[in-house]
Amino acid sequence: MNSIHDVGGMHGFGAINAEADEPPFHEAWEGRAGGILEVMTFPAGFTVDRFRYLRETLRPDLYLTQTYYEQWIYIAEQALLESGMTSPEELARGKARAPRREDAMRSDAVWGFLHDRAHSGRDLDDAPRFAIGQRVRARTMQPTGHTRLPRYARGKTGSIVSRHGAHVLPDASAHGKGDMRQHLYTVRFAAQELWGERANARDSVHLDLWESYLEPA
Amino acid sequence: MSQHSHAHDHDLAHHHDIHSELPPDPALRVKALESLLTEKGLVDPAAIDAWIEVYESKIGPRNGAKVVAKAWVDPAYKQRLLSDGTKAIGELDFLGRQGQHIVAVENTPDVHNLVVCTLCSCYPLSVLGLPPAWYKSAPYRSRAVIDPRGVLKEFGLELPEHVKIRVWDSTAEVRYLVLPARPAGTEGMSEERLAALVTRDSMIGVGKVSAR
Amino acid sequence: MTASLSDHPHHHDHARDHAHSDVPSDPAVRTKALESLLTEKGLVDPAAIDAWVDAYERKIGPRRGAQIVARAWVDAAFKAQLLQDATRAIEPFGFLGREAQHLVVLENTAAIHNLVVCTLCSCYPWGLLGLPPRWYKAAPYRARSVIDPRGVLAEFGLALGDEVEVRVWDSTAEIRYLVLPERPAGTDDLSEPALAELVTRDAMIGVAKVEAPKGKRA
Amino acid sequence: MNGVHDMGGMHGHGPVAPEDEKHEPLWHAPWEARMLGITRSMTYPKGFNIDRFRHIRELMPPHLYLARSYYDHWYAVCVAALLNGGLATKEEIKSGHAAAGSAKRNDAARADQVWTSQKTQGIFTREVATPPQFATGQRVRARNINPTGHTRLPRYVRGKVGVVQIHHGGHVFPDTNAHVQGEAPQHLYTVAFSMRELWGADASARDETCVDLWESYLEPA
Repeated sequence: MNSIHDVGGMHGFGAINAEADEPPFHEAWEGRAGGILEVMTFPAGFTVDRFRYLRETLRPDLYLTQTYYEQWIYIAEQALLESGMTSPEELARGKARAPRREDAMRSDAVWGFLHDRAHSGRDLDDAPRFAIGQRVRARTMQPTGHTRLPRYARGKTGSIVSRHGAHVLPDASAHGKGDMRQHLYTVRFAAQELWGERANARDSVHLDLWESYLEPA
Repeated sequence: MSQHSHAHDHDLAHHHDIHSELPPDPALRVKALESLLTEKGLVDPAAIDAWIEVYESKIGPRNGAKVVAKAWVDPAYKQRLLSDGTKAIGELDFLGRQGQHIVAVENTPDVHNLVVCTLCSCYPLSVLGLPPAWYKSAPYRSRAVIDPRGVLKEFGLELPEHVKIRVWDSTAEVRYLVLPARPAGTEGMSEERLAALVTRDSMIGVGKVSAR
Repeated sequence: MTASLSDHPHHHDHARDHAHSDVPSDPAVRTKALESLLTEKGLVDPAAIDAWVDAYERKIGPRRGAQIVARAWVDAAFKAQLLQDATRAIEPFGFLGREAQHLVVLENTAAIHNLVVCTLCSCYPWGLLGLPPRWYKAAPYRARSVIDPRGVLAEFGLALGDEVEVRVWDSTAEIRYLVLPERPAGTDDLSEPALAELVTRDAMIGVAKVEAPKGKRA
Repeated sequence: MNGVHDMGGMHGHGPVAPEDEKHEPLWHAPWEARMLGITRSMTYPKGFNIDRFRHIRELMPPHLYLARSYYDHWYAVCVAALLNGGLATKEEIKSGHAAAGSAKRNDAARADQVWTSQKTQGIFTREVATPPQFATGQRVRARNINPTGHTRLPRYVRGKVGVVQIHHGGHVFPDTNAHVQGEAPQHLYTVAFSMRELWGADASARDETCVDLWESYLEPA
């Protein structure tokens, strides 16, 4: 989805304004929001990819103005509404109607959850299509759903610098397609390939890209 | 192609720090701006009124409709229009600000033209008047070049597969006027009656002209 | 799996702003309403939220990453393993887990400077550095670090010579990157814990270098 | 400048939802009409031009660019132009009144000049000494450039190959004019890009997008 979240290479956002000694949460509600989105019970089949996709559907001006954790609250609301786990009325009033569940994550399970080793790597029999050092091009494609191929790299040529085995494909996993998996590569693009000859001749940008994002150059 | 970034950053600063100190309601801000400019002699309210008058009663889509109707009834004019839009539109004295360099693009059974300005709101004002709000909005500007058929569907216009869509992104000062297809069943009509059929939307490319 | 979850890619890309109108605008109120609703429905346990907040306020933070950097500085064998397979090398530390499953360590040298970003959202090695700072998640950094890394570093007060190669790493998948900064000169006599003290979060993202202790600086 | 204004090819901005032509008012509020009149007739700083107007608009804070309505953009540009050019101060903009004792000019555009301005302004064709580098029918590539200043080369065509359709002769060059560095006219071409070239194999095989591009934006393909 070519939405406002894909900001790589844009100008006009002004200074970075890094804050020294910044606390993890600037206000108490931010911690609560973070905690909710981490330990709440999500709809069946909900994935981190769906989480990221829902954030991308935020109205563009809100995406640029709302704080990070406020957007997490939007994501939780969307996840609950679209799955029917919560009705708009319940959300608006903050009062529950449906029966109460008893399977929420307990506090004593949180530390284990934060160190659990379940991850996106998957087994895949077919051999990787590309080899280390091979020249590849990021495909020119414009999915309207979730993708992790930023616009600034599409159509650009780079070289494979490492392979990570197979991983869940976000473009499918964000849309209920479960566990489709593909080989994942890190691809190095020269800065001049991405931004033209005025870019520094030495510099490069590396992206982690799934096999279906790539074609032989 | 050098550009001084300092001038560029300088402008940036002026935008940033003023907006947070002004009322959100544009009506209040514009009223204050007009009174300030008037007091400083930087604007003459009568000139503001005159410009509003230009677009309310002197310049509008009827200009473009007359060009289209003339092209429908006068093949020689149509040829001149398609080969040099500026000169042909100049014959009717419809050139003007934001309409000094015009290219007319003809809709045919095989080609449908659609005009947009993805970067801002460029539009042939001298022949169509002020652009509609949707033409200047992000949804239209963003999707017209990547999903023209989807955009046309929102205007109730579905084109057969075999028709080629040509989108014109007005990135310079060249302005584009779509010459829509003349609807069947209008053979006997006068140029004036034909002009009355021509809609503004059909001259942008988001609609067709119907005989009724 | 309800239908809406499987709305395949060519869904219409209508921006979802309908939900904005009927929820409170102040984020603190909105968060409180959501927490109370989820608690009533048994979808969240407030005590679990407390535990999560506590974990990231007091236990999981950049000191973890600093330990790994200091170990790599003093133990060449560990450093070699770290650069070859960071995930396996870091396993014994007990830091792996949430947002730290597939790790790659990027060594800064006199010739190569690494910089980590996530242009698409906010991917960051939580397990090693805790939660990302605001600027890391905001548009200015995300937009410019891939197109003007040297300009970004200058804003952090770091000027690199033209002979240095800058490598930017855009975290577009679940691979999480940690920069191994250069060990500052004049720290040969420091213990591993003392070295770890010098290592800043910013240096492990790549927007700063590690400074020698005040007394030792040339 | 790769700003939020350069939105060709984006998703996520919602439906077009056009107002019916027969019912859409010329202005949706009286202040919109006044703002148009102000923008057309106010006195700008020396050297100001339409390219600079567009660039200052691009420099609006991105969230304001996306959230505010069209004529409210014009308000932001006029205010920035007045402040940049030293024609007004922030306090004056906020109060809506000239500072006590400040001079009043008498050279504002008059109502009787409006129609002449409408008929004669906005001509951008210029003589260019060098012959055109490209010919209609020639394959060209839009260069991969990312200037931080004003440009009319949208990001979605950079690096793409198209065919020259029309040569318009010399036109004022916005990338310099917007920064008050002269008109530096260049040959202007309309280049047609197939949708497949722009968006990939899933795009229509038949449709195309034509973009007006200055000579320095192009290189032979």
